[in-house]
Amino acid sequence: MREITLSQAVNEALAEEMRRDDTVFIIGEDVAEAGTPFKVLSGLVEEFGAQRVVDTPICEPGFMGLAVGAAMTGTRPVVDLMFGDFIFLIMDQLCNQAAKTHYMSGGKLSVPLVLRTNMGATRRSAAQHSQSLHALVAHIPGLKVAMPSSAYEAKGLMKTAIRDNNPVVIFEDKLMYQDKAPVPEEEYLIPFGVANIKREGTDITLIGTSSMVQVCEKAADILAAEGISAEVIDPRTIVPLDEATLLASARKTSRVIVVDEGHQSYGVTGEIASRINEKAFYHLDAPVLRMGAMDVPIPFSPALEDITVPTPEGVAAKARMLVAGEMIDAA
Amino acid sequence: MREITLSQAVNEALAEEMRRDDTVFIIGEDVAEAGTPFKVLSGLVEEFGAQRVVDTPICEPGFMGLAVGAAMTGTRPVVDLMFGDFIFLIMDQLCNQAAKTHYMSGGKLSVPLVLRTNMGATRRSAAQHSQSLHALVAHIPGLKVAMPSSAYEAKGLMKTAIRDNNPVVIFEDKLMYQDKAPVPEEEYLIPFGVANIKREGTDITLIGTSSMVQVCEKAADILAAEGISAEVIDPRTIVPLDEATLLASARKTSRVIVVDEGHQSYGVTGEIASRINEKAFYHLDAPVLRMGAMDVPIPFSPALEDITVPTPEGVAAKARMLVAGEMIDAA
Amino acid sequence: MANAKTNSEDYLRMYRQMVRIRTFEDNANQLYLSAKMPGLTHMYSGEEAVAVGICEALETRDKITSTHRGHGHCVAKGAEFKQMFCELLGKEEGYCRGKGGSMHIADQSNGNLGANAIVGGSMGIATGAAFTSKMLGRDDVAVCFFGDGATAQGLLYEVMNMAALWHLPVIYACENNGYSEYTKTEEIAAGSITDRARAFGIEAHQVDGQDVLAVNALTTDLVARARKGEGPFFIELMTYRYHGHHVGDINREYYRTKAEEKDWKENRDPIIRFRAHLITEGLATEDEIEAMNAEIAADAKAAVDYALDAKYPDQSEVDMHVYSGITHALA
Amino acid sequence: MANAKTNSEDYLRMYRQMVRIRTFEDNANQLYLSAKMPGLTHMYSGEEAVAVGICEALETRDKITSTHRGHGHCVAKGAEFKQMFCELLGKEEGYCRGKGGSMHIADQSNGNLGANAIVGGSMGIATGAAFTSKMLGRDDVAVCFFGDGATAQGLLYEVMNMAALWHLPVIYACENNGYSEYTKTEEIAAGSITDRARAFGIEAHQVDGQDVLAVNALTTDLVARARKGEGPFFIELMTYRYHGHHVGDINREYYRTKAEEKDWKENRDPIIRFRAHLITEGLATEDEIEAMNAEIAADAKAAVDYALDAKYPDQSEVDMHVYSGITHALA
Ligand SMILES: Cc1ncc(C[n+]2csc(CCOP(=O)(O)OP(=O)(O)O)c2C)c(N)n1
Ligand SMILES: Cc1ncc(C[n+]2csc(CCOP(=O)(O)OP(=O)(O)O)c2C)c(N)n1
Ligand SMILES: [Mg+2]
Ligand SMILES: [Mg+2]
Repeated sequence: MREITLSQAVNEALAEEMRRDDTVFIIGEDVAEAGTPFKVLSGLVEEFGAQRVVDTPICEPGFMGLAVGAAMTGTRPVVDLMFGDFIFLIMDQLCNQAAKTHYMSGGKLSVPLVLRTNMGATRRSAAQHSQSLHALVAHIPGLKVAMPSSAYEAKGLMKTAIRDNNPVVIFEDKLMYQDKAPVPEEEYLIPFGVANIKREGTDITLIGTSSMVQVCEKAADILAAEGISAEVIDPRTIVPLDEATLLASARKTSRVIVVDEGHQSYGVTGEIASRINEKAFYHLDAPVLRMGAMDVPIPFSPALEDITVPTPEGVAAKARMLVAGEMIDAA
Repeated sequence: MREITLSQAVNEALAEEMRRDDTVFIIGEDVAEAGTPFKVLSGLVEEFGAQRVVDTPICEPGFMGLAVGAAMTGTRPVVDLMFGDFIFLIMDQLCNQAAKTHYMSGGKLSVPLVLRTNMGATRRSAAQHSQSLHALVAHIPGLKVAMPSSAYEAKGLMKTAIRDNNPVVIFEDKLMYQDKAPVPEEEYLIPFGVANIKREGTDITLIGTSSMVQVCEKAADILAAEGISAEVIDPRTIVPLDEATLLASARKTSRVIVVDEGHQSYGVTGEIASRINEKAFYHLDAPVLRMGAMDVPIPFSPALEDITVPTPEGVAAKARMLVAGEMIDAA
Repeated sequence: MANAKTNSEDYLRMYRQMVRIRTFEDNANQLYLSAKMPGLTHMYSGEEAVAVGICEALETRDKITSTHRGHGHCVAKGAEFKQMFCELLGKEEGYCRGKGGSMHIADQSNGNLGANAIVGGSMGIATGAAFTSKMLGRDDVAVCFFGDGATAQGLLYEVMNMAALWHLPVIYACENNGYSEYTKTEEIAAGSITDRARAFGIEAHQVDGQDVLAVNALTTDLVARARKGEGPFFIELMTYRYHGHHVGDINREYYRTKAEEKDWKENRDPIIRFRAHLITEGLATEDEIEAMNAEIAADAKAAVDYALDAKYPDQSEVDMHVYSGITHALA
Repeated sequence: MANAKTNSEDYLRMYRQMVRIRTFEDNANQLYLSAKMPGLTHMYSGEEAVAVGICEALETRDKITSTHRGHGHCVAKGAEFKQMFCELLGKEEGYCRGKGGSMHIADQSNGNLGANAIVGGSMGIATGAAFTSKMLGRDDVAVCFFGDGATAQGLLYEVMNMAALWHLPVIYACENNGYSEYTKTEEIAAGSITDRARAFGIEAHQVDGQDVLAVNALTTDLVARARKGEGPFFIELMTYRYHGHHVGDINREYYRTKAEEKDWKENRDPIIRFRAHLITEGLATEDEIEAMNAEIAADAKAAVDYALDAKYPDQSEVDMHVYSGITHALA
């Protein structure tokens, strides 16, 4: 199968959906000629024109609000938020308006909108351009949250998101834009709420989101060399969450680590770990462990930044401990 | 001891700290003559004047940003955010600016600021005036988060918050403003990160935040009548979190329920439950259970709203199940 | 319908709509005072000429966004008493199945995209509705209602900038009733409100909001021009609210005098003024008007009685409409 | 110092500061091009007269807030090359111990409250610094630097409203360099930028940002008036950035021509212009100027060499400065 980058995959998904449905449009800063700073949207304004690939002034709350109203009245906006860190600026329009409109109107109004943004540290971009803030939106009922882990998922989840009648937030890892993966030429969609078992295993389950799937896979390689068989699962969407697949794996392996690039405390790992603890407790040989980004603002200095996020070696080390039954902390 | 309302307790804390330190000021909408819609600040502008009890236009991001700058340059603002739901509007100033300034400046700049706001449903205020959004700020390193459960805590935590050199967010339950509790006349402060064991017990631990402490206490009453001895713990601050006290109780009772009024998914309960699972796993007879607000926008209709939040009966029912060893889900 | 009203049928319809709003509010206030309505609500009484003068210049396909003080806009855009009272009482037959309540009442069928409990929260939505109109080549316009207090929200300037750059068919209608909650407008608004719009290149008008004919004539002209792509426009409507900020705001002499209220009610009431005009111009007799008033009063009473007896939504509705396409979100 | 510069010492200092900025940027750019600097950075070259003209009108106790394009402000407000280069390279001796980097460089000792990676993010902070000054009865002023693109952020209008209502000693300095990232200003700013400030009752000026004397004379006057309580003020400074939006923005002909860049560099360069003035007025000889330039170049080289060799912060610093008063947040 041909391989394309995650950036190309997103671009293809958007182009295909824009050809399919005239009401889909893109809105954000420097999305047109510039094709965004990450060049993900290159070529789209040339094909679809400035009416459907809309450059905005730097007013995130404003264009997010505009997109909500546009979505309520018959279009399908794909909002481009240049950095995930700017989500703090649009929380009101996203969480008080978009997320609640369908419910507050008793089902009469809908907001079929996609918010495309990114996440991920270690790009030397410092505290305001390196956050992974998906936990915040996952906490708000009414929003769906997708976290593609490769070009394949990026395309399939984006297409599903655009056709969904709800507000969907997609977090792309900005360090993965140039990563290639096999992506079919034919059209495909990836349903929400269906986890992907990336690799089967029997001794321990590693659940990873976004780029942490790769981290888990590399950890599984390390462990395999030591004779430990790790199962790696990518939930693909954290809202809805495919609990059944996660629980089945936990029941099988009896040991689980959840790895996510958001800050560890009050984040995604706690939720996933809790659900597994609650519903597979009597199958567990050890507590479900969690690895998130360190609970510190992301530092600029490379010497510090690199130690704030989970690594394959770190995950393998914890897994090794779990499998060996060394959980001193839990004593 | 005299009893005063939570509203009076907050008012006293502010007045005392404003008398003690000339750099403390209050800023927000209708905080002066009106004393806020909840009348919590009545009398303060009369004592301290309009320079220190500052009415703003309706521009939450603006006055939050102003407060950050004021705090960085030598004052101690207490920002009044009329409804906790409006925190979505100020997330950038709170989370990208206030929370990170100390770190990003390598410790050179500080932001000694208090954000006072509220939480709590069942007031028939519908989806945009009923949220309990403390999980969102608890996820952001650099912020401290206090959740007073009575007038006593409201006063002691507020005084500590004002003297703290970091941004502190205090969530008051708006349904508790008229609730009375014994509050000493003499000055006292409540340190952050020290949980309060409200009631000792041996069979199960109920951890509750804010008004859920009362819910847990009532549940404990119901359980006591049935011969089940419940320990009730109020963490008082969720950042920092007094893990040691929670773990000690979990190790003692072997069964835990965490009750919080934020939405259950990706919220506070998952974090607390996970920490206990991780560090007291081998002492637990059953999975740590969680009860949060339902994962739905808060509905206006009283017929629906009342079932979205945890109740004493609901907590007691879960506790009974846990103690009886009936955790079918976890099978 | 979209020409400024010149014949007696149109005039009488405008009068009728103003009386319907006043009557609706009087009943809603009574429901509050007699403790039959859950929560609080904000009365539109006194401002009727604004909503009616504007909405009578619109077609059903045109969109409006409304505010926390939204009953007037809702009635003026064509809503029925029965579904409105049901909504205010949280009943299943309400416009939003009781889920929205007063602060979120919406009427999709008549182009009312909803009240909003976030001050300024709908400015993006209205602008987005205008964006849809332009993008899809329709000719409908959107009117964004908001108060003088809402002009402090930065969102207004963000969306006015985009609307001006892109010539969107949106009319920003600022209802300047002299107060922002418990604060006089001059204390929260520096400079000139209309000049702010003009600085963005937007044609701005100030009009007597108590004169329904003036409001209607101006709006009719602007709507026609907006349909031709000459928008956006801005109107500041000078008006007054008769009640407190909300129904519970009874003792309000600390922020405005009884004399001032009396003056507006007796000398500038939009209904009294227009009634006199109808009589003087021979468009209706006193008897005809009294009969109309009585008929409206009877309608309102019947609707209130119906709503009081109507049933609440079934508890199973609590997790419906969280997501479009998912019947029960928590199933 | 706070009188408009009239003697040769002051003139030479202004010249020196402009050259220092240009030299700093040339070195920073080289560090990027030679892959010795982590991340990206935004060059101030071309805009030197703005930062220097303004900061030379300030005292050390006056505050500034800066932007993503912040090196110029930092140098102009008094910072040293050594700590600046150390910061850009993420070294321990940087102004922020390497934690901030280019986009967050701050220099508390000289009243620079910091660069900001959120466009418009510091508008509240500057206004708050002015609030502190007024509240504590000081006479220092605050200058808020931001770009033309940042005028699209609603926060500006929120804080200008408060500053105008409360007569705060703040000067809003809009550096209009014709571009907002890859987009021309006229495509993102409707109407007139200065009129927007005027609409809030704020005195606004437009000045040639390439003429350091004009900038300095105007600012000196406004600062003096702001100290007396006549603020706030607004200045739009017409200027140009020579490099791309950031150091990596090399091929930029799709959004601006080489001819345009050439024209600004050759015919409107602030350093060339001021140098000619110094020579013509007999304030310095060519030799003196060349000597000064050489000395600055040597200083910069020494600082760069020092910074390249300097040590990174110890990994134990990663959880320091998360909270003031807590040495290690994760201990
Ligand atoms: C973002 C936000 N801030 C504050 C409030 C509380 N609040 C509700 S109405 C109101 C005053 C609004 O004044 P104005 O816009 O003039 O409308 P009016 O009530 O006069 O019709 C305030 C402060 C809110 N609902 N939303
Ligand atoms: C809130 C926010 N939105 C977008 C960006 C990305 N961004 C960084 S600089 C910039 C352009 C800023 O233009 P302007 O204010 O004119 O400053 P200039 O770069 O021209 O100095 C943009 C869009 C950002 N950093 N923050
Ligand atoms: Mg008003
Ligand atoms: Mg610019």
